[in-house]
Amino acid sequence: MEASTLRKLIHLSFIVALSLPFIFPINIPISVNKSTQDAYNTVESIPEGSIALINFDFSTQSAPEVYPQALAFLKHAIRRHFKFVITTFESPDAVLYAKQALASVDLTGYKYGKDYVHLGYFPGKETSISAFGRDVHGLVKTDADGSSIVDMPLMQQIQSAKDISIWLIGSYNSQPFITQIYAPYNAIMISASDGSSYQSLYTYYQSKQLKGLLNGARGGAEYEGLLGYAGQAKAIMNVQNFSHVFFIGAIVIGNIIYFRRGKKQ
Amino acid sequence: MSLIRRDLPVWIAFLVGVIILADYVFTFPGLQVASTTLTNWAVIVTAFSFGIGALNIIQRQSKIIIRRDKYWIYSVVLIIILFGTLGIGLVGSINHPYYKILFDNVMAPLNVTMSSMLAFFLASAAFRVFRAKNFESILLLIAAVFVMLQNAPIGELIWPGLPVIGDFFVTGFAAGGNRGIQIGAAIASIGFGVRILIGQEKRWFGRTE
Amino acid sequence: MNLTLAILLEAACTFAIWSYLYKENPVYRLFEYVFIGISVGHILVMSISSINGSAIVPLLAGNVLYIIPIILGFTLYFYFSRSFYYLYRIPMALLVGTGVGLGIRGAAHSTIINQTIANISLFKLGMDWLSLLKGLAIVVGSVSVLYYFIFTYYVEQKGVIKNAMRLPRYFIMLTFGALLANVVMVRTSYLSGRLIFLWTTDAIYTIPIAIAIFSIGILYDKGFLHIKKK
Amino acid sequence: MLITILILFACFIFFLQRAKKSIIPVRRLAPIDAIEEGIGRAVELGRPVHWTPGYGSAEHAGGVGSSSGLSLLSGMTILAYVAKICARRGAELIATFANPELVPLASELIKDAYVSENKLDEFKPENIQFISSRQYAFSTGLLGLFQRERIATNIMTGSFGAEALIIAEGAQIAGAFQVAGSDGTTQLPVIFAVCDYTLIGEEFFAAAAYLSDDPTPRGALRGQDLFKFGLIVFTIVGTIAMILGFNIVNYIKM
Repeated sequence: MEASTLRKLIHLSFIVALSLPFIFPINIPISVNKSTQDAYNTVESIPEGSIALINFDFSTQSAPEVYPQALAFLKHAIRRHFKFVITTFESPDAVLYAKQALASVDLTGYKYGKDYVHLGYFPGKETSISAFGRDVHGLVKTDADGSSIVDMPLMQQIQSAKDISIWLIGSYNSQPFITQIYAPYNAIMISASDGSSYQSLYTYYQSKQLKGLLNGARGGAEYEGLLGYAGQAKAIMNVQNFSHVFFIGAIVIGNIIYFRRGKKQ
Repeated sequence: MSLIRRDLPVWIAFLVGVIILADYVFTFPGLQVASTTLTNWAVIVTAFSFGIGALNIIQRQSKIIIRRDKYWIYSVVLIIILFGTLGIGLVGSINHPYYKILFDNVMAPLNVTMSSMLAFFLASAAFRVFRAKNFESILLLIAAVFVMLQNAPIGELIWPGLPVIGDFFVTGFAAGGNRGIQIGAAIASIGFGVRILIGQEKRWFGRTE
Repeated sequence: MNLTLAILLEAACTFAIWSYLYKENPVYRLFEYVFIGISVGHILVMSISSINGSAIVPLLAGNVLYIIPIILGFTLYFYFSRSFYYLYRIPMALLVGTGVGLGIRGAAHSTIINQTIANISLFKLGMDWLSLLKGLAIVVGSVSVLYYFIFTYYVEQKGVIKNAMRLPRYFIMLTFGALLANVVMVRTSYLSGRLIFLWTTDAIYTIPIAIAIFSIGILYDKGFLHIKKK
Repeated sequence: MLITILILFACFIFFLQRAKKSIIPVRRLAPIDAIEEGIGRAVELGRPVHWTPGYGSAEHAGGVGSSSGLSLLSGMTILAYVAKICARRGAELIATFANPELVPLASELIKDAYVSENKLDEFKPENIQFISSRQYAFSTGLLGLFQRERIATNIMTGSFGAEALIIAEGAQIAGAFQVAGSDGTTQLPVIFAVCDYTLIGEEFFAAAAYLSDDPTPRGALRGQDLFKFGLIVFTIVGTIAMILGFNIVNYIKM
């Protein structure tokens, strides 16, 4: 077979193989990692009604991996009846995802301004995280839709990082939070990650600066499992299973072809 | 004339580089201000350079349109879209509804789709690369297969020991090799940087006169 | 924007790019030029607003120093001049100096020093054998790979030295194999984002249409649909 | 910290001085020799050579003035060599960019190469192409370009992100011979897997010295080698000391 035909065949079978889990959903059980379990237990240990900060931070590309984790944090916060604020510091794309997440969850019993606020995006990355920790109202004047936050009862309770009981960092890189928020305020913090940032964040989890850490889409699927639902992260993990099997299969077939050709020559 | 042409740029590069380095080694407030200012200036100058990029595109595409080269019609599309985006963005703002359509409904999906192409390309590359041609490629193959079995939940299902072996490959062998490559590259990049600073490596000048 | 229209547009973008996997074609080309057009326009808008925000606003607020980067920025355009082209080397020198400074900083600290210390801190008295083995793998790996990059000694590779040069190559292979396998996971999740969009939203209705269009395109490409012109 | 940098600098300066007196031998770098082979192939096929320094985080205030600057500039020194060979052998060279500040530099470099070979009339300024600073728009553009121009050889030396795989595999689909070099370990495996020849990590920076006609840069290589020997000895001694229970890390961290 010609090389280009073979390549087209591989691409076609790849997309077909990865579509299979959507047509025939198969659930392969996933064991729960300790760092994920720790994250879950940390949230459970915070008293109901406390104030949480949920940070949505990812670009459109990393969204498939990180968004389900942030969404799981949001759902857990609602289940624990936390009051919460949503922020974005790195990537403005995430504001839309935060809105989408708020629209998709059940917010009965929650009142905007009193129980939750969506603050939107503040430019400046690490410097604004630090400024936010020192004086929230010095940095933020309006929420994501541009209304003033001064009169919101929830925002009156939050003056600085000290007023927030738990930080749920739904971002692919929570390192700036660790240097700017954990170190000065000794805050309780759990974090999401993506496949490439997990290794570097794991050292912070080992040194207990992060109380819990989710390992990319897999961690998201584990967390979804702990919360008792199968969401996008689970779907991604199903695709991952098929994709890895496909890759290993492709390697095996590639070698068979290689050796058969080698014998003929 | 050669003073401005040749010597001044080398001296500026040297001074800027040394200030930024010195700020890192010594803690001295004046240095910190100087180095932050210089990095900010570099960001501003880089922002100016995008105009050069745009001029390059416009120059090239208009030549294609004038000469009626093959595919010239696509160049017309490109120029119209470019100026359209620029116009809406400057006259309106980046919150203008049309700008949002261009950004959220065209550019963002294109961006994500292009990144999904990586998976396809990886599949066809894996098919070619992971072949047991010699001992070296067998090692490449073994490492890859074990790590894949570690990453997919299905590996754990086959045999609980698989993730342990995979982990040894990632955090043992790969971490070591990776570190070696990184340290080597770091040493060499410092060597290259020093040669630029002292004006021995001048190919960044472009023209030799 | 209308939701259905948005989904249609997004699905069209997805399939247009994927069509490249068969062949470079007019539809792909159209979206390619559109993508480049929007992205360059967007970059210009962003850089103008960033110049405005980080240089012109502080300048107007009385910070005179900001005139320097603005002048330097315009100096870049001397490149287009025939007789004063060399002036663009001055802002370039600022960039090169900053780049070199930052590069050396990053390389010296985060890589050479931290990694070396991380290497030896793996060990302690009375550790368990698995971590000892893992630590040795890391140290032997990094030391041998460093040794591989020695260029000016042992230029002629013969006998023992040639054999000794094999070990680092083996480590490089193991490293690359493991890293490549890790890439699979991240790249697959990019693709699964697309698949989730196609299979779980209303975009599912576009799949048969796309398959039909693809098939027609492929048939056309293979020459089945050519109408004989005579 | 300071001491390490000083030792490194001392190594460089010492050997840079030494190198002026005697020529230091350097190990052959197969990928560099392969560049000429690739260009020869392009001449035979009558198809162009493509060169790119990658995307160099252009989107996120990257480029020459950031920490990717060193790899981009090192890639440019290889471009100077590629341009010279292309001019000499009469191959068409297409250079594509995501970092606009490199465009003037590259056109000067390439023009210079053609001037020094007395072939200024063959220099085509429209082949120096800024594509886009957006990572994936850049790769989309390159994919299209590879097929339309039917490139014969793809040389990529610089600072790459995820787009490295798209560029390399795209060129592979177009049937190109490929030589690549980079220092980032995240993209090296991918480049290594797809390309015919790869300059790995340090080799990529060493190439700049290797290609120079001037013998002095080789002194810098000698200095680096000496420093590496020191580091190797330090790591081995440190490891043994740590296993035996002498915690020398505490002394270094001071």
